[in-house]
Amino acid sequence: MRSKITGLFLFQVFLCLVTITLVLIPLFWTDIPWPTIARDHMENFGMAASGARNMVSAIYLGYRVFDTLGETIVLLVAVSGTIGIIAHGGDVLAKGFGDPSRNESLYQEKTTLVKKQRTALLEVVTGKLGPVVLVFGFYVMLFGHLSPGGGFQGGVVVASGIVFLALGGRADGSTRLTEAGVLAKLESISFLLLILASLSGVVFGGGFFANTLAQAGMPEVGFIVLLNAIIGLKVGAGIGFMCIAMLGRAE
Amino acid sequence: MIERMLLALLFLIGFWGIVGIRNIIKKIFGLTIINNAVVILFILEGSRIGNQVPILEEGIENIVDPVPQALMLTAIVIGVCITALALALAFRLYRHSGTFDIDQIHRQVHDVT
Amino acid sequence: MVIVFLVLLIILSAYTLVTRDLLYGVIALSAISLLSALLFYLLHAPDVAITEAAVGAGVSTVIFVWAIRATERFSPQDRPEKRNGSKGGKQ
Amino acid sequence: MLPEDTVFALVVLPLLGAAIALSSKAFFTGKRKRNLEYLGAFVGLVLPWVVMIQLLPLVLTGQAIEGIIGGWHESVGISFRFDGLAWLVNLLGFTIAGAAWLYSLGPGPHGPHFTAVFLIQTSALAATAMTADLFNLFVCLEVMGIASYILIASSEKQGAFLASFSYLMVSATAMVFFLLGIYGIYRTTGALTYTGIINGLSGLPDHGGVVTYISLSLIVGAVAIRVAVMPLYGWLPDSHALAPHAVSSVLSGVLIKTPLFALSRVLLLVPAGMYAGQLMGYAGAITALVAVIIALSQSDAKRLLAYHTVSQIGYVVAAWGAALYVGTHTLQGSILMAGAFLHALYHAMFKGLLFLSIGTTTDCASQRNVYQLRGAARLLKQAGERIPITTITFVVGALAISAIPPFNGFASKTTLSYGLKDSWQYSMLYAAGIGTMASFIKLSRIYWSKPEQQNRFPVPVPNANKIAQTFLAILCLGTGIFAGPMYRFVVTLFAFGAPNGPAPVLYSTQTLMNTLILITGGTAVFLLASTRIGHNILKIIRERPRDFQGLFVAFSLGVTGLSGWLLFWG
Repeated sequence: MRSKITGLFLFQVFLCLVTITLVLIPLFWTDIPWPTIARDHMENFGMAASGARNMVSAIYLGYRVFDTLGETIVLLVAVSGTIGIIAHGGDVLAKGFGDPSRNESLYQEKTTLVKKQRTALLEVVTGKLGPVVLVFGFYVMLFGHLSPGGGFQGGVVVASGIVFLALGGRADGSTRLTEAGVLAKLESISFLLLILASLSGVVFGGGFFANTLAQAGMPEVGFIVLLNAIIGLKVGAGIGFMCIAMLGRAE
Repeated sequence: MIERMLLALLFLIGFWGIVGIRNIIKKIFGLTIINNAVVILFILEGSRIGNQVPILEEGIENIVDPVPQALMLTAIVIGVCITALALALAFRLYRHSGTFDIDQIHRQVHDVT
Repeated sequence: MVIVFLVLLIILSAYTLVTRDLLYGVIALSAISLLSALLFYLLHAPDVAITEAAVGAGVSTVIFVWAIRATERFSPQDRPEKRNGSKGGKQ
Repeated sequence: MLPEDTVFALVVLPLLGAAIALSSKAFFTGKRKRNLEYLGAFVGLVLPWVVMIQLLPLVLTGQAIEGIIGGWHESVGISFRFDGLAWLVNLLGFTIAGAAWLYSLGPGPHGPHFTAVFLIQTSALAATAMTADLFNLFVCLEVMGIASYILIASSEKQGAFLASFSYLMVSATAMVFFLLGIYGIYRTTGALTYTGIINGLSGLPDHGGVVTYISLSLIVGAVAIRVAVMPLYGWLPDSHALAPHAVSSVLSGVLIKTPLFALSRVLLLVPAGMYAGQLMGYAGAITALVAVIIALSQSDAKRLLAYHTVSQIGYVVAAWGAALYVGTHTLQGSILMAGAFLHALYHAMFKGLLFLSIGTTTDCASQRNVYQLRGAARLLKQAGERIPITTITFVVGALAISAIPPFNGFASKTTLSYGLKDSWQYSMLYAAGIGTMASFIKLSRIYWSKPEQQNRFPVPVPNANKIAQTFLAILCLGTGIFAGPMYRFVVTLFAFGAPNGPAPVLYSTQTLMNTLILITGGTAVFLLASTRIGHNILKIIRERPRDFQGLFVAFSLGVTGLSGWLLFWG
């Protein structure tokens, strides 16, 4: 039943690689100097326009925040789709998220895993490390406009903190934060908040994704901090949920 | 120049992983590698025009181009999302067919239909 | 300096694709992510470096390890006789 | 409210609906949950119509709303452009998405989660239609893609997982190539917005040379995967055939056309765009004929329809590419572009209708094989359908796709052939028309004669199915009868500044003669295909080898061929 490597297969691979090499070489070879238009603009006006010191943050959450919205949606869809697809049986999309019976089983499986593989060391280390990681995650999330980091990166750190809590907490006395239902609620609410934040500019006459807080007289950077916080919550909840679901299903 | 050629080689290795290996998990490895190669290409070339981190402080000028960095943040995240979904699909395919070999999976599916 | 990194990356990715043990492949893949994060840091892109380290070496490694534990660790093309579905983790 | 905000309402309202649907799942159960989910669908699929109507007077005067999202500086910000083209693509998207969602209330998939993913996909369609930024186009395509992978996989069949996986792999790889294309364009021009790119290119000697051509062909290649034009179509039949029926109709109707019209924004501006359009047009004409031959050979009813989608998108791409080549400012170009859009719109209607009707029928008979299922009309009657709505709607769809007057397919195909007359593409499309006729005679046989066995457990056809099908059938007939006004409407909206020439004549002796030839030719081909030899030939075509690697071979060859073509002509 084992499929052999046939001549046709090798020919196909060869054809692909040769043609793609033909296309890639001129593209990678080119020595055209890298354009400086955008860099010069950001260097001269970026900080005044956005209020953020970190220019990457200024672009990510200011100039090109619409892309970031799309990225967040990709993450949302991917997390829910992954959980839906790996959940056995039934309708992929109907079951999965927030459904009480489903969550129950995910949670049950998680606790069995924790019981089986827990060692005293794991319990102590992850349990004590969890809150620290969470705090660090919030720091990364909220100071993205000043230093490297931001909502997304902070969110991932928060997610790992949640996973630590789930691994380290006692099976019966775990925190509410590690329950799948809570995470699903958190994620959907922060998604709703993100959409509303993007719409807030419309209400105040500034336009889609306009900086509302600046119009209300607060510092311009406030909007970036706000978006960072919302995105961080959403990402943390989503990835944390996905990791917990996967850890629970591994054995 | 040498850096870019090495990146092209990295890209081709990843592409070979997608096309030339039948194990679907390794195909996903290949996808991750080509995505990574493109991200490195953007960052590497974008850093040619400056020598400072794009975080403005007093007296900082000649920063690197922040635009490719912001774009690549998005690209990295999207890449991971796609990877996660692909792995979930690979998991289901394995559960149905008991193999990671794309040709065998193909054959099984077409025998059924 | 960059060239050394790139050569390492190339070696690691070739290893990822040819190794028989998928778990080793995943570990090499997360090493690739960490190396690229380091490279991004050297190239004045700390934001991308943090993201790559958190997402590439963290989240995607977790997902890969999950997928391999839930299915089959060894690449089947090297073990022709193994053809029963009983290796598939949870029954 | 600024006019820009009304435009973005088209993107944000479906997203808001998706957020509401997701929250409904997380917070409520039972009846409350369902009501909130329906509220989300209402917000996402009905409210946009209010916005569309509000925007209509503006786009009818040929104006476009342009700007930068959030009012940032143009060198970094994302620009958008909402014009007649975007309005029309939105019309296409929201019509079919609404009907398909309604249909999904019947046979499924159900649940807030499905609604949320579905609405996100719709929103991505709206965003793709109006973006004027290369990287934003990338993000929109990814959102659209990831939603469709999940929707395809949601039918829980092994084949669907494989189809979704193949689609994911080939399209994700193509999107990495798209990123490489962005690298090339950004490096040469320093801009991501279309206007910035054009300005940058015009300042360069030789318009950027090899790098631009290669970048452009990588971008076009990645989009062509989504459009499923000939060498790159391999992922489509399985995924469209195995997805849930409501999803199939949206995938076939809307999802593969939106990227095409989004791409035309780039290609109309870039100097080398006309040659890229020319090659894609040629590929489209070949697609139309080859795919219809493969379709004729299929035994699975939904796969037959999926191959017809490839064939019909070939018509659209052929006209679209020819329009790009001659330039949309000429009379022929504007007729061709309008024809391409009209065919895309009408195809969305009748193919959506066909997928839904065939889905209802095959579910009722629990048999999808065209050679074995017989007497479906009677089976449907046994399942409690007093008025044979499903049969009638199928017939309407079949007549429309075979270009029989007065249905809408006749109008759009006549416009296309008027624009393409005296070229070799015309004969390809003509032959494809005969093949279409033959294969729908073949497909309609499932409704004829007596069923071989009684339907033991007749499942009643849900009302949602009937409503959705009737709605689309009325649209098919209505747009066919009012073909003249529709044509003028579309031409006005495109507003290419074209010389206001005469509209193509729909009902003349020549077009009616053509229809007659089509019917006779189709019947003849059908009879030939029913003979023993024909049957064997079709079997060979049906069981031709197909594999995963083929998708990538096609992509590499296609991209390389396109770059070579551009280098040769540019």
